[in-house]
Amino acid sequence: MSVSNLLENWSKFRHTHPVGDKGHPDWEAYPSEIKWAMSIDLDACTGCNACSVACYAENNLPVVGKEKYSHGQAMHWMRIERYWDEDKREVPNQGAQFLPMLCQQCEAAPCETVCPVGATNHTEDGLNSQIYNRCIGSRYCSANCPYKVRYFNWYDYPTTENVWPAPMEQQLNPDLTVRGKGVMEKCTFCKQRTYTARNNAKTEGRKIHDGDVQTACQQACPTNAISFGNLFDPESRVAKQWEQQQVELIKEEQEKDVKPGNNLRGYRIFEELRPYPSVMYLERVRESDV
Amino acid sequence: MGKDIREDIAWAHINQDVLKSLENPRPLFWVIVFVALMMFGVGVGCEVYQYQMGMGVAGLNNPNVWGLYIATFIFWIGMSHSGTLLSAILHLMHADWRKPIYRFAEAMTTFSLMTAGLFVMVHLGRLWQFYYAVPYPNERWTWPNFQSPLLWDAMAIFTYLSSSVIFLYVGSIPDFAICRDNIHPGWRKNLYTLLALGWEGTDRQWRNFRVTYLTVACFLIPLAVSVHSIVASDFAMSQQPGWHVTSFPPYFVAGALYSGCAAIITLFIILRYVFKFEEYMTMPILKKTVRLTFAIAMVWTYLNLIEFASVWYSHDEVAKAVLIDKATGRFAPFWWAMNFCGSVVPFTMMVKRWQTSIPIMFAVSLLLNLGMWLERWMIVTPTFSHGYYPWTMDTHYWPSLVQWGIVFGSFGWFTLLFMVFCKIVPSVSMYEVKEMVYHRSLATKKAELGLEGGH
Amino acid sequence: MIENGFNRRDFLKVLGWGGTAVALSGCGNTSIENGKETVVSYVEPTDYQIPSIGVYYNSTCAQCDAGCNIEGRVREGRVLKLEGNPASSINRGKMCGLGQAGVQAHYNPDRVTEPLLRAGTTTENITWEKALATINDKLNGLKGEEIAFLTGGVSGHVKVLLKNYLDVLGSKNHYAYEAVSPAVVRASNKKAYGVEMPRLHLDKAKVIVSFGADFLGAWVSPVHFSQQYAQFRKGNRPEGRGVLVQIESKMTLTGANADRWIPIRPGTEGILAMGIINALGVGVPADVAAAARDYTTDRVSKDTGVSAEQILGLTELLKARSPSLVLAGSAAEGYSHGSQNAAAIALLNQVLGNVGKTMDAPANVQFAQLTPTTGNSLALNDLNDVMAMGKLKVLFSYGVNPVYTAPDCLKLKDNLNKVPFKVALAHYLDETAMEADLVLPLDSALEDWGSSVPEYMPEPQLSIQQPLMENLYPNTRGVGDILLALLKQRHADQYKAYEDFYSYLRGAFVQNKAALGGAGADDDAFWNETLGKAMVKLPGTAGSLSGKPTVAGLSLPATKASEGAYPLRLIPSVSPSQRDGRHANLSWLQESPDPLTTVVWDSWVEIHPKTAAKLGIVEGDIVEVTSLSGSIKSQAYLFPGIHPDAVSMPLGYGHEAMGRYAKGTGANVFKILDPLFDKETGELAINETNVRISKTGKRVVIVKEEGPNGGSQLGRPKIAVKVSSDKVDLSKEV
Amino acid sequence: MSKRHMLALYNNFDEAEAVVRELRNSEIKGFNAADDLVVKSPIEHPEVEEFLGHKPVNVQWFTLIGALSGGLLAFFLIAGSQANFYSQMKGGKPIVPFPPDFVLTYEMFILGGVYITVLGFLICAGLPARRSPLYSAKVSTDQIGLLVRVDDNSAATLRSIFTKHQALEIQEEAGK
Repeated sequence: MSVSNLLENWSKFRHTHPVGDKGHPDWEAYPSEIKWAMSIDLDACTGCNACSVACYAENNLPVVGKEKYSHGQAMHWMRIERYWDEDKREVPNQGAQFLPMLCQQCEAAPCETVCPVGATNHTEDGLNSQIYNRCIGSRYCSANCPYKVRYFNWYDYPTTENVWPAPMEQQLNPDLTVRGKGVMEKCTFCKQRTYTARNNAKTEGRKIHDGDVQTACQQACPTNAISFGNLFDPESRVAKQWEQQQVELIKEEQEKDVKPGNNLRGYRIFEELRPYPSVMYLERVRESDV
Repeated sequence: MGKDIREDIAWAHINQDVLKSLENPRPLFWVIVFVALMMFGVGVGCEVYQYQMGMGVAGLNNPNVWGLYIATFIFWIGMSHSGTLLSAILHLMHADWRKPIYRFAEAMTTFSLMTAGLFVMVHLGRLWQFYYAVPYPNERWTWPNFQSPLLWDAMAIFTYLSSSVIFLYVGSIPDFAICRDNIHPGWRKNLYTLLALGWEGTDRQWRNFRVTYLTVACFLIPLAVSVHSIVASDFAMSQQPGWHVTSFPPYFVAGALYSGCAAIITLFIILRYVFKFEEYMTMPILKKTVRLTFAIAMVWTYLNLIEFASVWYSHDEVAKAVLIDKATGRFAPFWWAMNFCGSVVPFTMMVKRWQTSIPIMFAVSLLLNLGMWLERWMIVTPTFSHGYYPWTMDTHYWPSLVQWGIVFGSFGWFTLLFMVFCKIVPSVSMYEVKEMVYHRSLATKKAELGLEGGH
Repeated sequence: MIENGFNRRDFLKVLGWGGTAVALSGCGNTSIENGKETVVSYVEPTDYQIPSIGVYYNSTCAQCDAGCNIEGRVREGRVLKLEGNPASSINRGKMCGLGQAGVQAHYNPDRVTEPLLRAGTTTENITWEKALATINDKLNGLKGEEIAFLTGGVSGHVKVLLKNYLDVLGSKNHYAYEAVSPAVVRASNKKAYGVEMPRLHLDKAKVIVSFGADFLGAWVSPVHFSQQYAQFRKGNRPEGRGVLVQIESKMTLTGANADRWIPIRPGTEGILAMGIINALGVGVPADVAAAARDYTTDRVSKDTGVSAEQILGLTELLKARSPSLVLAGSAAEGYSHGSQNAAAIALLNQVLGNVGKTMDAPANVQFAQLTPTTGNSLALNDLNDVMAMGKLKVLFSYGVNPVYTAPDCLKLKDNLNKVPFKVALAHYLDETAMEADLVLPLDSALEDWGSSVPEYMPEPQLSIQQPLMENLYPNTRGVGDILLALLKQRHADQYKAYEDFYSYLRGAFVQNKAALGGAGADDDAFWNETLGKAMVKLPGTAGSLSGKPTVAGLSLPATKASEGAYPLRLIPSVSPSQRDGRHANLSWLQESPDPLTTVVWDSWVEIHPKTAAKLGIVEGDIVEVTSLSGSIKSQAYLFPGIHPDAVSMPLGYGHEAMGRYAKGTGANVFKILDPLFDKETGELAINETNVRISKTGKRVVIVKEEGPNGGSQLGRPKIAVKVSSDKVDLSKEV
Repeated sequence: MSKRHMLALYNNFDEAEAVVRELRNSEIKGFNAADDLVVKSPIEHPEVEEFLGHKPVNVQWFTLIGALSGGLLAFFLIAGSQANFYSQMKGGKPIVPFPPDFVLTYEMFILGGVYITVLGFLICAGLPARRSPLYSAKVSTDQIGLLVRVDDNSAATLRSIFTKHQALEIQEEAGK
């Protein structure tokens, strides 16, 4: 404890996040010029699972095996959901719908407030962080996550048979940890990559450019369905997409959705619950003329 | 129909009767202790296994991150409330019939809180780091997250537990003095001497005692209400369908009082039988307790219906779906059983003849408790199995034997604590029974005088 | 605690100090003091081995025949992750799940690490000297026709060495076998367009009509096609958002992404193609029109089960939106009249005038000896016949697993045992290696040198595969090295200049540096630059597509009535991750849910809910799938995306060997395929087998990603949202 | 003048009351009913206070102080630690949020109140205490004890008063 620290932080009594996606009013004074965000084009997504496997490779995700999978204990941070049309059509003649679901890095995250030990917090670059060392495994965050994208280490996977049998452990990415039993984990927007990119930019004395950092899923995606970048950077693809789709970060209902007849397809899942998710989806398009 | 406590009972006789319960355990006592130890052993075994292997062995999974542990935790917390009800609220209301039974009810409060505390621990994925949740200045320069209802919970339970222990202890000091004065020399006498703190029943001691007891009782009432409201906040503060209900706090509090009263009836009957307390735990007291329980049952039923109604008439389709799922889905038998046990079974308490029927009330109280346990389970699990997100719903989930084992073990732990308590602390408050008898005889005398005087 | 599982100290051992701080920050016990191994710091780090900094090396993916160019992230001498090479014209920096799992093939715990010699029932580890000497002994005195090489598709310098070795042995027996290959389409393309693999321009088409070509999943070069597909779907390209129509009996990943998925009675794809030609009316050459005249919409509708309305609608669409692209894929070709189906579909494509617009010819590549020898399933039949006659004395196998992929009816295993000496060049002890007398352990694709020319490439290129790290095991060798060693046994003088395959490869590149774009460059500089890119452009001349629409030889059989005893058609499906089963031991792929059924770690039987209702089958029932040739059991999955007359099972499961993740996982569909072949090419007609389904009475809970709602969103708004194209303006999208 | 302690036991409150009233009204040298008389009883009996005259109870002040300091401590501890630990930023929430802090303040208010009240009780009631030499176990059973401290000279007077009211037993002990 220090008094100066206390007074300084007390003066930041009001939240610094979330802020409008148009940038903070006093941009210069704002501690972070970064708000990581994503957009996923469901029309381009083919459901091929490349992103999910890339995530396993990048983030040291354990392969739990059939039995644990059957108990619902899979650890895929990025899961591909496959939905069918629900209008009782006899054959699914418009194909299936795929939805890559990952942590939505909410700006007003339901998980953050409930953690008893503060193991999940908001970072200055707008991520929903998870401090593995701090986690005591109460699983309240997961209980309160409407998307159920938090994954708990039900077992000690590093010592579990056939998860990383030698020499498979050599594949593990040393840029991030291997989580032990009893901690919660989830998508980090490839924290290790964004962190490196920020450091590099800082070293070079410049701002982050669009394309400096790619998440593993984005990098793998064969159809470029995923774009990722800094929402505060008006030049970034992600910011342009959000702008074009008139999706604003700090809104539980977008203005365009109130007006009938908009011809835009950007939306966020469970926006109405007011978590301000950082992932925008673009609706899957189906040809009307067939 | 049994008789009420005789007003002319000799005070010395009270001492004798109650002190008898502290000594010379009957074989039945040892049988119960042994069974309780075995049960507790099962629980400990399961916990050790779970600690070693990870929470996965409990059968928990991604949507169902909380299981029986949290449900049973709420159950035990709830059970604790009746002790406060009897000793604090009825104390303030000068309901003297509480006096012979409040001591064990308070003990029940304390022990069920201790049991509930265990479940918090059992539930943690990293039990060995539980102290991260304790707010104390430390070398890590970190604090727990004060915004988390779980932390409020921990704080509330700590406050409640320590206050209850203090309340129980302070209230027992005069009785410890009685024990000290009557028990044969030996370690027990030394123990009671220590516990009695040199109590001699002087006017100064009594004077301060009265004020203290009253003050702590006053604190305990809002505390008890806040504890279960906070437990309700664990759910109501979250966003999950079926939990995000405004009426949850009163609903939880009513449920808590309800299950506690039912547990009091159960223990009342058991203690009455085991320690032959027929003279003190009389039928009129049972009758009053039963009536109180019935009233609370109706409050609970009302709040239960309110909960359904507010979900049903809200525009929250998901919450509605969860409710429908409760009534028709995989957990429907349990949900209906809960409603049956919680709202239908108590109607047996309306029959006057049954109000004092030991076997019937024993069965009913057990059913009520079962219903209350099911209620907690039905609050926790269906919401997880049927949350907001359709993709991750899980209707195959069933708690593993490890979970059941620990829940089972908790009853052993509770019984064990209670058995030890019965042999150390007089389970009937002797001095207050004396007070009760005294005041009643005074009242009778006054009434007689009044009658004689004639107006 | 489980012994010998993951050992943190092992993890640290290769790290050096640089990585420890990062690696130790995890949870649990982190003591490194209790080990006795030495942690060596990088006082003088090797070039490009900077502690804690990842370095990228380019190479080529060997997970499938698409040959994507990759870059491997290497840290502290370990390859950690594979990523696409952005400079590649094939995959442009992208990568599929199968390719990503290449690291798991490399670090696989079940790799063969020592040469193994089988004598009777015993197996012993031997040295390489002894292994090579044994081969030499066995080959001595044999005639060329007594020796055979069984491989998958090969290209590049391994192909050259292989050919040289066979030449030396005087053998012409190179059997290039692929259990799952577009061989029929190749043949029909050759006929229709003059080339086996025309270049496709999905991104230029306004409409794609695909008859079972799973170009997004497992067909030819899925990552490349996915990139094109992404362009094709862009609303802001001049052609507007493209429309994909997929016609097949079992929904593939591509079908799941179609605007219209049209289930068709199995085997009638050609009839539908002819029906569309007939319905087109105008612009169809007279002879074609005459041949198509019989295929009236009503008849076609009756035969194919596709409604007349749909046929006409599709015809209108094709008329209105040009250019289009019509593709024939494995679903259409896997019949005994598969070639006819493919021909009819190619005819439709030609009639629509797409040739030259959305389809053109590949360049003619200069170095023909490097171009791929593509595999097919006919090769195995031929080999099987030869083996059955007992003519073979020595058989080498490399990159294939015929004991697993051959249908039981071929009795391949029995015939294989008639070969006295079988050498398997293997990564795993798979089913074939288990039968071999000598097993030679191969380097993983990330340890080995090699070069390859992909069968399908937008621009002619020669890709280089280079080691991304040192050998994990000292006694594995690259296939090139083995061939070189074998050649040296015979012609030591000719190959003495090449110490190993690396020097051979380098020599080969440097010698031709002028042709490979390095004219005048210093040898080392050229070689280093080439290695840096891991690919070079091959000189080639523009090719052209020949042939005009012709109906010569086209005869589509009438549809067969379903047979009583075996009423259902079995369609083995090629899943994007399992393919023909060669990657079954990669746990990421086993745990990666099938995109459509979301099943993991097992195979399944897809049954249309209607059919299932008729048979009284519910999800999770263990059913027995019986064909004339055998039966297997698996769990039933009720799947709306399949024709009611068909059932489908994924290939690649049901290994009896190969490693911990593969063994015993699911059932092997190859086993029960009937010996039915395409009439023209002799390829195994993979979709031709008829089966019956019977319940076994057992029921399991299917292990799958999909929840109990079966992919329903329960009417929740805004989860996975679909919008009709007239409700949305795509032209302004970023 | 040396003092001595005397303990008289009575069967019921009425008799004890009569003795106390007589003692308070009588003028006995070296004996002040307000200071030298202690009533020991097996139960808490409000009338004892009436016939003993008013004696103040101060526990409530402890309660007040305890509760207030508990609440204040809680609020400032929580708010202070939150403000000091900036990294606990919660999206959409202030760094120091009042509603949750209120809940904890409330709990600590009660905790402080209860703890300090009990502390006050021990202090005010003089517990833990050595037992006085004149104590009869019968007090904790059913008899009322009157413990007096009196000059040796007046002991006889007192004894006679005790006996007059049918004391069951009288114990004496030489004073200090």
